Amino acid sequence: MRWGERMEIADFLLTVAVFVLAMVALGLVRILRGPAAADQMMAAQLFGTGGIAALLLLGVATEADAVIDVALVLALLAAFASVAFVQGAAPADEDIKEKNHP
Amino acid sequence: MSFVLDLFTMGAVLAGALFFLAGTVGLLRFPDPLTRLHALTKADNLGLGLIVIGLLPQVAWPLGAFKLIAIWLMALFAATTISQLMARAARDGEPVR
Amino acid sequence: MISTTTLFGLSSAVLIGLGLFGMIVDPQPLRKILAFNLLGGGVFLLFGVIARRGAGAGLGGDPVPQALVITGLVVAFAATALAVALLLRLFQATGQTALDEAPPPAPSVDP
Amino acid sequence: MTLALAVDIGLALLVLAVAGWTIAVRDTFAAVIGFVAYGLLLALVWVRLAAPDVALTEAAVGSGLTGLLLLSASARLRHAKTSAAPPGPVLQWAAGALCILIAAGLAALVLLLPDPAPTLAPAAVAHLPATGLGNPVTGVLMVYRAIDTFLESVVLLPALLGVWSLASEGDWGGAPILRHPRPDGALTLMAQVLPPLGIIVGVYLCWNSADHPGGAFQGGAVLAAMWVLALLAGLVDAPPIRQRGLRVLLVAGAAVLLAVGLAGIGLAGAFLAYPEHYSKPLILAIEMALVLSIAVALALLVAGPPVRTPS
Repeated sequence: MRWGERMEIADFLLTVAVFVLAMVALGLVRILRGPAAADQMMAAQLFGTGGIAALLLLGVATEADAVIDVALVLALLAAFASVAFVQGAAPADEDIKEKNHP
Repeated sequence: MSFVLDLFTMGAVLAGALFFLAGTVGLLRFPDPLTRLHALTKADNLGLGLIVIGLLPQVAWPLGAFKLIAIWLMALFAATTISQLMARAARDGEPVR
Repeated sequence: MISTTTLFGLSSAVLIGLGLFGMIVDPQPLRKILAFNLLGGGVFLLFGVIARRGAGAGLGGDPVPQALVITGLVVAFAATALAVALLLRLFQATGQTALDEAPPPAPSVDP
Repeated sequence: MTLALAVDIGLALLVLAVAGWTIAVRDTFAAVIGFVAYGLLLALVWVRLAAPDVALTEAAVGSGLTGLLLLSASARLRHAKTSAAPPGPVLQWAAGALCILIAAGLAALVLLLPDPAPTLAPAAVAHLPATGLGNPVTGVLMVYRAIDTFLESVVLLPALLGVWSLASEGDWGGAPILRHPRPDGALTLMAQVLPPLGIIVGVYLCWNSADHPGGAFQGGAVLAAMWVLALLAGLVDAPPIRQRGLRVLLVAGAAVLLAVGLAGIGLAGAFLAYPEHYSKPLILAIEMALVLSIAVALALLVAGPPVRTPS
């Protein structure tokens, strides 16, 4: 009885994981169309959050506790690439100025 | 008891999934970068939050639950900051590409 | 019915092909570095598939290829960092990023 | 288990779509964003392949650090002239045919893999109790193939020397600059709040690696990312590369590993053999030294050559 219930909830969580992945895939469409670099980065952020959510769902569904650690690292570093994006969006010429006039 | 908890999980996770749906729809349909940013950050962070809340009864207590909440807080914090930075970048004009 | 390992194994073959194509065809060095990393991801994935097929003795996969991939990822990062630094220096020195063209005539003469 | 298979098929399609887009898209900046997403998806695939240790490495190194490196490089090269023309159609078709051929060959290889797959898993498990470890991947990295780990911790140093050697002549011995051109409140806040958490996670990944997924590489990558974040926000300055303490820190991991390895010749009869009953504390000591060296080396690899003239 307990076992059957466990399977049910696991199946449910896997289904939601597929759904979230599908949403992420739709975000891909925005990357493909996105006129602005900011749009592409937003889609990448959706990838990050959706990836973490799918990972947690998969991990709990398959009772793989280590997955939570992976999600922890992803959450920590998802912000990281976005910082680089904002750095990219700013004019890079100032680096060179700083170099020439220390 | 566990049946009630499972029901709670299903409800919260389903609600979270709906927020992901809303976020993606907003990302696809809204007209300009700032509104899309609004849709994305509101929705996907609430979505992740609800999924995390839903999963809480299913993981080992207390370390697993603690980590789950930490994941959500970190994602929330990072997304908040990044939205600020991205919105500023979007306002100040797009990078020349 | 296709199995998980076969599925990801076939994916890794496609990824390797894609990465190689990008490395050969794209003229920009940064894109070549990118394609190289994409190819690397495919190769590592193939290792992962082989590791997963070797599941046994209570393990989800053979730990030896998995450990190899971990070291490989870090080495790939180091190589990428070196390549990027070389490319940025080339750009700084010559103002362009092309590899195979003659350097611009005037600035190449050292005072 | 068809539902799990549906997850895998969806994941595989997504990875292939993102990879194809990364190669095909015209804009380099967009391609790099695609690559970051690709790394993230690969981390999910590694979880599906029951390799959480690799998933951690992929998330931290493959997607995080490499993504940052390539994104900032593409931003700096945005104004570069793309003078080189793509190869002509004949060459493109030839390259395409070659790549399809190679992919098809690999696919055939995958389909023809021997069915009782050869595996070292039983051997790895059989000797694990003697090492005092519970995580077989750590066992492989630190015991069975410790020589590989040693060589790898060494190989980071020539790469770093290569990056440093690209400095202009006057800048040698100076410090790299990684500061954001326009640091502002939001970035500063993030660089103040995230690193304390990240340091906990990094140390946890390393300290816990004896029995759980993680290790010096994953922990080091997370620590490196946190340092780079603080550098980007301008909260701290990168140290000048001539600084002695920095160089000691860089070689500490390899040095400790080498010292323990040499001691093993006398105490346990072989290079890199651990004396019985002491293996676990020794491995932890090595990992603690390694995690610091790896963190510093990875962060400095991201920071690039020194550009500030030594004062």
